[in-house]
Amino acid sequence: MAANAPSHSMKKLINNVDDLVPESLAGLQAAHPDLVRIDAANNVVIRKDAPRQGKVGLISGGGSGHEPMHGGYVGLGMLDAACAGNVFTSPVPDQMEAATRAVDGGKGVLHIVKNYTGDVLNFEMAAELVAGEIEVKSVVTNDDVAVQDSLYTAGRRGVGVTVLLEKIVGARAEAGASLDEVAATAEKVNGQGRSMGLALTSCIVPAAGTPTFQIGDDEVEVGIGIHGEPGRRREKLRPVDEMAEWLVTPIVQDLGLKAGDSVLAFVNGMGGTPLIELYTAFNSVNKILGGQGIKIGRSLVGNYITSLEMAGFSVTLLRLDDELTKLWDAPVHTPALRWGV
Amino acid sequence: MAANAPSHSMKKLINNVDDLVPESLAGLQAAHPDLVRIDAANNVVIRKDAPRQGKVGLISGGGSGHEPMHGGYVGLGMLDAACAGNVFTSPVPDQMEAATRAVDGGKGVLHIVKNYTGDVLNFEMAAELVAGEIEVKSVVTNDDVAVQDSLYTAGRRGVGVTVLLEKIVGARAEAGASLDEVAATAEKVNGQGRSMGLALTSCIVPAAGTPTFQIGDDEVEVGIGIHGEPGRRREKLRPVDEMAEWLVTPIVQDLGLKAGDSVLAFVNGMGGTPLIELYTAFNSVNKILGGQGIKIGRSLVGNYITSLEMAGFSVTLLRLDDELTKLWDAPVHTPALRWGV
Amino acid sequence: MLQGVESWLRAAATRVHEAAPSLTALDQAIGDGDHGINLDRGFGAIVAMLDERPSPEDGTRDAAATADLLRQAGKTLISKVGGASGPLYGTAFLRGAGAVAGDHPSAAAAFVAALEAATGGIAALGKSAEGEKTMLDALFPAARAARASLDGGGDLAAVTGAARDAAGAGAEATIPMLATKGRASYLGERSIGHQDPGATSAALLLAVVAEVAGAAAADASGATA
Amino acid sequence: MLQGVESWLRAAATRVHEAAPSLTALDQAIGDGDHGINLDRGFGAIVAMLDERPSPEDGTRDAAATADLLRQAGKTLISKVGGASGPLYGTAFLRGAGAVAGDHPSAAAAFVAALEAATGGIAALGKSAEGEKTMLDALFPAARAARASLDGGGDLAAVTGAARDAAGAGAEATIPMLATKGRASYLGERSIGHQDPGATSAALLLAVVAEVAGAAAADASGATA
Ligand SMILES: Nc1ncnc2c1ncn2[C@@H]1O[C@H](COP(=O)(O)OP(=O)(O)O)[C@@H](O)[C@H]1O
Ligand SMILES: Nc1ncnc2c1ncn2[C@@H]1O[C@H](COP(=O)(O)OP(=O)(O)O)[C@@H](O)[C@H]1O
Ligand SMILES: [Mg+2]
Ligand SMILES: [Mg+2]
Ligand SMILES: [Mg+2]
Ligand SMILES: [Mg+2]
Repeated sequence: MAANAPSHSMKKLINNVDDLVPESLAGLQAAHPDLVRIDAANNVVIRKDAPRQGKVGLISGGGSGHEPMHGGYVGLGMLDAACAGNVFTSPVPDQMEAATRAVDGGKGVLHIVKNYTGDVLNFEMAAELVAGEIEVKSVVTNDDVAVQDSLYTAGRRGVGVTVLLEKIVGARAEAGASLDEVAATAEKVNGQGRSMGLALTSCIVPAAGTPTFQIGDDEVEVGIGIHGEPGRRREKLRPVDEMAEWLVTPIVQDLGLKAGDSVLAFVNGMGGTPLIELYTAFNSVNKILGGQGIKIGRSLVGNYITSLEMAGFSVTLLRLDDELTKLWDAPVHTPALRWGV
Repeated sequence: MAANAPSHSMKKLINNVDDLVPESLAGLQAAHPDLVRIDAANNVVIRKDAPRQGKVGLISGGGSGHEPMHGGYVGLGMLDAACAGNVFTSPVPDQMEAATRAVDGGKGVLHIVKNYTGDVLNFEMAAELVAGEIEVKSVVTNDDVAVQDSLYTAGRRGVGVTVLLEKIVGARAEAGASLDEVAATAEKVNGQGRSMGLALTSCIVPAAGTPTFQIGDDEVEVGIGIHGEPGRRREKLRPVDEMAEWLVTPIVQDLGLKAGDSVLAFVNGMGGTPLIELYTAFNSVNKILGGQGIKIGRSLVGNYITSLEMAGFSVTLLRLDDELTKLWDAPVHTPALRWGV
Repeated sequence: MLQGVESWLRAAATRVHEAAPSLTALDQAIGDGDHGINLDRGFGAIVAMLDERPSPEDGTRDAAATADLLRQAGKTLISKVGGASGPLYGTAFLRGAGAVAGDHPSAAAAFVAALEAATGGIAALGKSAEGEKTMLDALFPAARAARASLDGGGDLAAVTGAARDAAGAGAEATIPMLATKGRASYLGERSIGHQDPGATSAALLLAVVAEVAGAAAADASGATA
Repeated sequence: MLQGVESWLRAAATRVHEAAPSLTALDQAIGDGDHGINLDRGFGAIVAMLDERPSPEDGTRDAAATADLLRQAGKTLISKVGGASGPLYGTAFLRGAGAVAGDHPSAAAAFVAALEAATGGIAALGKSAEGEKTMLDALFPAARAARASLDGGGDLAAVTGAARDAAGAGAEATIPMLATKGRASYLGERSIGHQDPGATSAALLLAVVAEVAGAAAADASGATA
């Protein structure tokens, strides 16, 4: 082992592995008692003032390890509840059932689901558990261009667009739209946004205790998801300008973006990459899009949908129009995103 | 080398090492064109609408690698300009001179300086460069309880309190206070806040290319600063509840906090530690303070003053009163902190 | 059958716990590194459920009691496992419960019916088929082999043994497969060369069935000897 | 003197560049790992300044021209280095410039005066003294040794040689010291056992002075031989 090779065993700010998720949620509540409460029996983060009568309830959820997603997005103008599964493991139907019941204000509930078999199945089962009692619709995000879309496979993963969708659809729900309208906006956002990511390092699932994959000092995994998994292919580490091209080009192609189009550009860190690098990556993305005449109408830079302490980044582009821009700009007040209030 | 030992050589999202700081600043500007502009000749981030006539100018600065500090704190209700040095190297007087001139609105300029020899000397020289032209006062933050204070040494380091001070003093300046008043509030915040931090890993200064220190898989450095340096002592990794005690206890003692006191509790990540862990650490801090009857009146959790990609966390406690609480709650709109607007 | 199923669940919990690290390691290679953890949590919860569960009321039919136990085990998996395997295995148990509730000429026949129903349930819920590099690649061959053994007059030990062998071979056969379902599908060509964790756990569960059934048979033959 | 100082600055730039990794490594141990990088940037900028700088006007006194060059070098360090060493070394050069501008009986005397002024300037700006594990622990002994050599009739080669030797010994003597100034002070007892990077770079700069002065002396003796 090289003299200064850092640790590869697990080094985390935790007590017992089994307590990580509930303790982290307790910390979220302690830090934001004005915004959220926790249903500790179900590991559900609930908007403080839920249920709000006359407002469509929005819930999401997924495995933990993606913080601030989803618990950090509960609050005014975004989610009404978020279900936290174990690390990288979809929550169970009981959790989504509890969340759905907690947020229903009589106008129905939208389930925002990322396209992973586990998430889809567990949300579906939850919807069955409240069928006939609460009207539920679902939107399944599947924005990851690294994976080819196909009817015959598990399809594309839901990644960065999920964050943007929760914000935008949250604004629509806050404004009093019906469940059908909210669901339609959700489908629109999912249809207009695409993402792709790469990893510089792996990460350690606490209960596993070892890195999910091994990677050389000069290698990157391109086309990763958000579960610490390896990507579609392995490449040599290159200057960030070039690596940003690897991510931006397939997205631009998939969305068919042209000169004059306006996008929300979202450069997301995978959890262990500091802002100095993320802004450098944003600079690369800005240069690439600028070179093609694509306008950055709105932007978001930071660690918003993560894979524990993985180093790396993803790029999400969302085609903007007036409606989406207005909904993006609308007030939001959650632990992780806040403006206009 | 163990089969799955991760890389220890440099793996960052950068182009050329020498371009990192300017490119990262360019990214900041591209992402926040409504908030900041960059003086690229001097690597200074300037509030878009500076200078504001009749408002005391606030500038800060320091080595890069602490993002979002300081460039991410430029904007309404916080800094008017931030000088970015090379990584972990204080900026030079020319930069602070340029910043001071750029933000002076006729009411004088406050220099917010962290207590490191380099920062103090370079800011002093800058103040001399504008002496007679612009009235300058300085506040030097020195809140790190890991270091014993003494007239005969370099003294305590300026760490987490700097972030809180920039926010609070920014609100005071925004409200039209005089330079003396703004400086007095700055001294008050520095006097009422203390911090301490620990590291799980080292970090790699880009121009050096290797980790600043070596550390075992089961070891932590306690009493670190924010420059990737080793701390006062090395300990074995322990549950976060216990490690939080190591940090909170000296702060509580140094501030003389008692049951009934109210504090702003700030749990800060060193750059590579994800939010799931930071909220878990906040939960520990909350339990410790709660056990002593100390009330958390306000809180902040996230990566706000960092050491590149270092894993670890620091705790800052600021004794609150009505004045500071009101200033903390006042509107702020910067790339990294935003509320009330 | 009730006793046999309870013994199986308890033995499976022990074996899943032992195998959890290796199942997780398989999932690290082509998934997200939690399959062993997930199943261990689920079967741990099943044991807790077994420990607390009142014995069936006197006079309950064995088939009904067995179905009820399997149903509770399935619900436990659904409530505790999460991920893809929670609903899939949970549904398998619920379907298995439905199948054993009916009239069967023998325990072996009930087992085959349950295995077939479970396998079909997973395929329906997962919208998946054989050859996609999932647990189904252990289960479909196992169900076919069990049916063939039963048709050939096999007793419970023979039938479960056939299922075990076919499931083991099926799990191994996933190695060269290209995944089209589950997380491994995201890897494209890179999924080739790794054994599917779900197929591996399915084979393990069937190995424990055979073990328990074999032990019961040995006991029985010992008793009659 | 002008020629000698320019040669020194160029040679120092080369040697600082070569030594940068080891200076940085020393700073990694008890500082923040940038000292070599900082000085390399600063001396690189000095060379660029030298390359662009017009020759002094005809008739400029050598002392005045030398002082001007040192002043520009000091300003360059202040504008380019940052950190603690930028203002400290920059101020040292400015003070040295002030000292050489005066009347001196010899180049050796001018050197000693400049070294003393530089050392005092650092101490004043840094609010530091000998024994605090800083560059002053190379510079103060060097200034004393140079003065003693000069008082004993030493020429430039002897005086700079004495400074070099004392600075080298002084830098080594920082190893067992407890730091009370600079970043190393934050480490408390853990600063003990490491050589101070600033003392090391100061010793290096003085070694280059001696080298250049020695070479000049050899040239001169070669020329008169
Ligand atoms: N659509 C599907 N049909 C059948 N089995 C599936 C399907 N998707 C995934 N699986 C099985 O689930 C296993 C993964 O389970 P697990 O790791 O617990 O869940 P997750 O993938 O959500 O982390 C895979 O190895 C595969 O055998
Ligand atoms: N107060 C001081 N007086 C004299 N020298 C000092 C003082 N503080 C620091 N130094 C010197 O500066 C050196 C560090 O320089 P450098 O690494 O470039 O700056 P920084 O510490 O800001 O990163 C130390 O090794 C020490 O010799
Ligand atoms: Mg999973
Ligand atoms: Mg430095
Ligand atoms: Mg898995
Ligand atoms: Mg240094």
